[in-house]
Amino acid sequence: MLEMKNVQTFYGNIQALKGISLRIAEGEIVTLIGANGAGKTTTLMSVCGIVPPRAGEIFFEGRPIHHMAANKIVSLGICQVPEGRRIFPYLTVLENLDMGAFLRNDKAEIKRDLDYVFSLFPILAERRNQAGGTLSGGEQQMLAISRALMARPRLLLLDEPSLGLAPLVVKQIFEIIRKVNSEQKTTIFLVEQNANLALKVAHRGYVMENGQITMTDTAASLMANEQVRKAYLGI
Amino acid sequence: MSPALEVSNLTMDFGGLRALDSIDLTVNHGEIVALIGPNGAGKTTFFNCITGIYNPTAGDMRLVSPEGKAVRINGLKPNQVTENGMARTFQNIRLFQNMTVLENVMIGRHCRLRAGIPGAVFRPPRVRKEESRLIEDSYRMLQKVGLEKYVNEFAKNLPYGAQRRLEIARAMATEPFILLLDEPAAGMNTQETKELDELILRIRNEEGICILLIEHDMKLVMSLSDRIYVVDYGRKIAEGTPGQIKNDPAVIKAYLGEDIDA
Amino acid sequence: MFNVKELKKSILVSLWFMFLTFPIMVIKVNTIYGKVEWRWYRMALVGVGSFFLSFVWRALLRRKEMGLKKAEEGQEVKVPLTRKLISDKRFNRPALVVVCLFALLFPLVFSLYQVNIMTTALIYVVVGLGLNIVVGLAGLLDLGYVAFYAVGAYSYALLNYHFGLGFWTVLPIGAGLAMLFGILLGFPVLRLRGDYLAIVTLGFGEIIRIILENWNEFSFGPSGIANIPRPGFFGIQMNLHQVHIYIYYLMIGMTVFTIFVVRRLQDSRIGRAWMALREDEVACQAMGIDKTKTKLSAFALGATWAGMGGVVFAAKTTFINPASFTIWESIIILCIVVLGGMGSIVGVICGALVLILLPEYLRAFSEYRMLMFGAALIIMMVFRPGGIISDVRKVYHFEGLKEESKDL
Amino acid sequence: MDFGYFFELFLGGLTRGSIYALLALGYTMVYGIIELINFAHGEIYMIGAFTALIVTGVLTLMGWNKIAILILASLAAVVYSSAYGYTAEKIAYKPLRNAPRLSALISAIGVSLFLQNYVLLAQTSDFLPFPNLIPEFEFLKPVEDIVRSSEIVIYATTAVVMVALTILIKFTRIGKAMRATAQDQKMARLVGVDVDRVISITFIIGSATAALGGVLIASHIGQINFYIGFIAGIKAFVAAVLGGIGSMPGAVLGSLVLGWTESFFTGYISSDYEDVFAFIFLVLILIFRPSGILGRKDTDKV
Amino acid sequence: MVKINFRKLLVLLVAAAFIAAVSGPAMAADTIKLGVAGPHSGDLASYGIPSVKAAELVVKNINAKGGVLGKKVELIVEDDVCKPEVAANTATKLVGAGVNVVLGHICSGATKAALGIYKDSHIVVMSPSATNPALTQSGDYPNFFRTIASDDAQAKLEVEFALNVLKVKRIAVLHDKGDYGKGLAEYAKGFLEKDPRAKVVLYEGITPGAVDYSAVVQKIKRKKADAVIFGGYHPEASKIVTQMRKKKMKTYFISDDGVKDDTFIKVAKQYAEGVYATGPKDVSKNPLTIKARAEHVKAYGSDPGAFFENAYAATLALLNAIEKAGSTDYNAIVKALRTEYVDTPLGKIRFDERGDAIGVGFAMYQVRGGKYVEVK
Repeated sequence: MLEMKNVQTFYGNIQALKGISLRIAEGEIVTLIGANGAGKTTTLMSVCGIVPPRAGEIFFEGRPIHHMAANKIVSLGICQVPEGRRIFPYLTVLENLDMGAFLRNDKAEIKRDLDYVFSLFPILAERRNQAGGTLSGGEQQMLAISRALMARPRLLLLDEPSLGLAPLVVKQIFEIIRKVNSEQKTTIFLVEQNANLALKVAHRGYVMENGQITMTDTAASLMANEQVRKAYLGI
Repeated sequence: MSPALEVSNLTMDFGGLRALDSIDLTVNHGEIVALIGPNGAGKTTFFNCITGIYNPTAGDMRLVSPEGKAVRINGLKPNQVTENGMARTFQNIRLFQNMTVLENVMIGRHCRLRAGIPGAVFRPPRVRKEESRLIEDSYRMLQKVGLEKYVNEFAKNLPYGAQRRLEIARAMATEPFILLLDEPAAGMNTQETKELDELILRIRNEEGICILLIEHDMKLVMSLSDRIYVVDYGRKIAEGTPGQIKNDPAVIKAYLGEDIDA
Repeated sequence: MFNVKELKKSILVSLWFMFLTFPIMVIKVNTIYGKVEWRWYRMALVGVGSFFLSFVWRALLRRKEMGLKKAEEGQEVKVPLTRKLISDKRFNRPALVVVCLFALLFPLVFSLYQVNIMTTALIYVVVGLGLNIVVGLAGLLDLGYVAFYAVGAYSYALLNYHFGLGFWTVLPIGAGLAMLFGILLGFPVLRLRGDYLAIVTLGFGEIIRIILENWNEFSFGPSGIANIPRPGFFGIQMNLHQVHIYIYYLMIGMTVFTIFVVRRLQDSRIGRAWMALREDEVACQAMGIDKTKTKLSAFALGATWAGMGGVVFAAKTTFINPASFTIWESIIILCIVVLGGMGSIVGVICGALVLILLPEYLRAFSEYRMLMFGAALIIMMVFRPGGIISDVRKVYHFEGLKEESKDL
Repeated sequence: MDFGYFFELFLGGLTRGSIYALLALGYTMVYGIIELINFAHGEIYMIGAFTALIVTGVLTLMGWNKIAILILASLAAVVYSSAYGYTAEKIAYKPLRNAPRLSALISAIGVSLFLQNYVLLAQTSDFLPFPNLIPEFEFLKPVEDIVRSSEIVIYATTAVVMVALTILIKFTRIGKAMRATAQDQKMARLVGVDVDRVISITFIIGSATAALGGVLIASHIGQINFYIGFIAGIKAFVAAVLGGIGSMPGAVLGSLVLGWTESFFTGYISSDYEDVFAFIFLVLILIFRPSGILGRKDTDKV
Repeated sequence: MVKINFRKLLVLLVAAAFIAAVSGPAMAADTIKLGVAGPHSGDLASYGIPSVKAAELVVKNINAKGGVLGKKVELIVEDDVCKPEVAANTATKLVGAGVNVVLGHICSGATKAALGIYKDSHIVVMSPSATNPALTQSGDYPNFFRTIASDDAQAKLEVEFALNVLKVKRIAVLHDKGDYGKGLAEYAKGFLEKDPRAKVVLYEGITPGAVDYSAVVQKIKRKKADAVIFGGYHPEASKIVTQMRKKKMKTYFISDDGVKDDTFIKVAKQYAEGVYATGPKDVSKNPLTIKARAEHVKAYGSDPGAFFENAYAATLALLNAIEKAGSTDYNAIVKALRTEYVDTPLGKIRFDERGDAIGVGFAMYQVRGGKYVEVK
């Protein structure tokens, strides 16, 4: 479904991605783990066209998307839940969700999806008229995921969904991720600091170091891998 | 054990909303105390109240230095709180990004220096000495947190984990006797978290600084803390040693969930 | 590069501009005589001009991007000459000598007019360096800076008129009064941030000007104060030329003094606090820095230089009226700081020289002068958004323990 | 108290305020979306007025009727002002999107100077009489010496423009995109908003509002020259900040407050210091409400 | 790709401008150099540009006839934006360029700032518009002349007209806070206060450029003023008059020669009817005026602007003085200006000891039938 071939991306003077190649098949949950600053977020930003790669190619369902504008990429069905949630603080919960469906015109379907996310996160339904900025961190993360789901993405990119959240909320969020993947058949590309959690939920994983992919395998084998256990699982 | 920070009956209202509801909390000298609770429970508000960013609606807050000098910090400005010996870090890193690592630490020392405008212009020997000592002291502080190799880098170019540690170093440069850490492990991976654990312990043991931290990483909290406070909806729901907290049903229900490793 | 795509783009641009400028450039209506003048040749000019300019513009944009790209790809980046001159001792020592020699010999070589405009530029260097403290270092956007300049100028004019005080006596008094005003303004605006601060300072500048305009008993109103004596030099009588040269050297001295003081301030505990305040106010306070005191000190010190500049201004022009202290003046001084490169002393000096001398040298283009000045502002900002000298700030460098550990 | 006098001052202030509001709305829109103090906004208004004048002049000579001229002149002003606003954004602000904010401000000052001198050179430095395009309404005859038809039209236009813009921002797709872009540009792009287009449209709408202002004000005052934009721009900026910059109702309220302040101060005290008073009033309001009357309190999240 | 080195281009441009600025004028051949200074950009440009055009027309005519003293006259035009500090630079620039005489400056403030420099360089300056009384009355500027009468004379005329002809009792004195307008208003107020026949009921400055003056107009109405004496220029005057008339106020409106401008009538249209304004004695019948105005329309396609006749006259007077003096020597020119009469659009004039033109006085005009008509 998504294929990155030797992607190189730069931030100012710094080369953040030094030739990333990876594939994600339809229906999978694939996780990308690695240390801070390894280039995980940059990888997602490159896919979304926010920080377009300088070299290399990215294909989505066979179509090259590495030269596309961000809004075009979204319209193809790639949606991101960025790090730090980035809720529109002065829009209400409902308006935030509405923004998620910005590129869609099918009113009835939008309504259905709205009901669906409210069923996933009942708390959002309760707060539907509250400004996004007044939600707590956990609720914001739920809203961010819901907003992305409102675009009815075929590929959902999740960046550090557990960051700064209480253990209980983290658990809830990961359950939802699994649920969305199985119920909606949404392919998920998950970037996560907490390798333990990520590998538990994912089918496959990539390990990233210093802007390069150093390892890839099924989630189970990665969990079993001695190196991974030492460096990322802290065991 | 004598108290370093005593907070009693702290209440904070925002408009009609009660963010903190009569919280009592004490941190003793030599202790590491954790404050945990769900997102939006009021932990950061609590920090903002005791550091002078917000003025609490009610309650009493006192700082007691190791020498026994007690100061009521209600209504003090943030910089005055810092001068009285309490320093903090921030949940989302707030370094001076366009300044070097060394300069960041030097600024932390600001309130312990005396040079004024005439001193700056005429630069008498006293000021010269102060400045050169400042640079050396700052460097030593960086050595303590293991950042000396970055000394001349710009803060924004540091790796994430190092930025977190620089924040701690900067806070330490204000010569506090109590240090507040707001989610110091957020965004760190397991390795970095382990190093942070060691650093915090070292700060307590070697510098004799007591620590109050907010953190979601339960492994870190449980291994570090002497005592833990749990808040939910602005109210204290539990208080005790890690062992007690881990098994407190109210805490499990509101915050931890069943499986703590997750 | 002259391929079809580019050509098409340029044609489109040219058509767009022909459309854009059509009514204002082409038609001139005289409603009294009922005449319409159609000046079609102008449209042709615009078309041809914009056609070629669009190539140049795109080439320049590409160049700018390429510069960025080069830097990103880690290639050997050609360090701009300016930065090399400043940062490298091998370059900056000889360069400094050359600049000093030039500055010293200038009035002996060039005409009175050149000396005169150079003196004006130097006044703006001093004033710009003052504003640099407020805007560049402390990050407080001040759009009413000219008020302090006016305070300085009127202090000299009025103290001289009423009490016959001389230039040298008033220089510190004017600076002090301006400082006082800086503190007075500082108090109410401490809580404001960003553009709210900008608008309040703008208002303050206007208030001072309007008071000067209206309060005749105090300031002689819009007709101003004439016959302000030029600075004396041990009572020696000088002719016009000599006195201008004398003021020129005086300004050189004052500029050097300003640079010296501002540099020392910048490298001090106070200077660091200013910069930290600019970076992050909340973190700054958490580090024990008193926001109020730090902001006030920036305002007060910034104002001081404006006051001194104002005293010299009054002495040089020998006549002042409120028309010299409009908001445009504040804007120009702000342009000097931003265009030169915020926070950089050399930048501000360059900015002042460029912005004050440019309109004078553009006199060769007579009526197109201000049009070109406006265009120059845009072009300079678009292609050098960081200013002429960007990113040059003295940084504390650690070079090891127990030795003289500061570097330029 | 002389109520009639008070009422007339009130109306005078309302006129002033409505005029400021037409400019402040565009100011605040542009500011809201890219945080740029668009110093050239006043010049866009001036361009609108000049275009209208030229169109009116040509059509009058061709013998068109007044209403047709009014409509066509307004249309031309709107089209051309929008075109200038759009072009200025593309040339002078877009390349500076990632640059320090002050650089964009200086660039805007450059645009302002350029446009002023462009009109000065291409047209004239003199004041030109602007025809009164607004017909005298019959029903206003009895109160003619209190309120004039051009004033009524100004009030009405301001109200309509404000309502229309509010609806646009609140309920339309582009409005939502604008609000999203204003709050978080990167995130807006991530949900599929074409940010560049949204910014362009904002400039176009803001400029069009200014153009409407240009036609009405010029028609009300009866004269224009190349410099009218500058002072009007500053006043509109003050009004927008007073109301809380970035907020539409704030811009209108701020403008009205400023208009009334000036009017009453002049009426009851002295116009010598009307601006002094207006600015002191501004400072006072900002001291007690640091983000303007209706501005959002931008709390720094710690 | 065409390789364009931006920096080099810029350096080149600046260098070119620099060279042009430094050496341009110095290379000029043997000519009589006439400097023209005034605001040619910025908000006051409309008061400075007509003078440049007047000078251009006169010089064109004179050069066509062989110039002055057998030499061509060369114009050196410099902008001073009406700012004192720029005017000082402008003056040194003109002095450096070797001008023989200067037409300008326009604003009194700028003129004062520049005069010292001309004085030390022994250059005669003649302003078409600087009306500040101190310029000639203080005796500080022996090199200064003007073809316009000073503010006090004008104010006196306005006040006397109001008292003797209109016989009004309550007068509102307004001004635009400017150098010129406020100076005039101050004098008017002074004269009125000395006279028991009338009372100043309102003395106030309005803010120039404002969009609406209804508050001030209300105030005039409330104070029951019989007449308004306004010091300032026509843009503000037309706004005030229009609003007064639309409020059906019949109050007399008396103003100065900043308002005695055809633009005022064009802008205020029917509301201008009946407005009084002082202006230079009626010269519209003067053949030279008619000729000058026709030349302007022919050359520039529009009516001349403010101070055009004054500038035209000043240029003629200056060049005539050089011709009569037989040289460009300062003392000779000054002497010629004081002794030799010259025919100008303002009539036959020469200058008195202080530098004011003799024979240039003011008359009162009234707008009647869309035209300014002298009131006898």
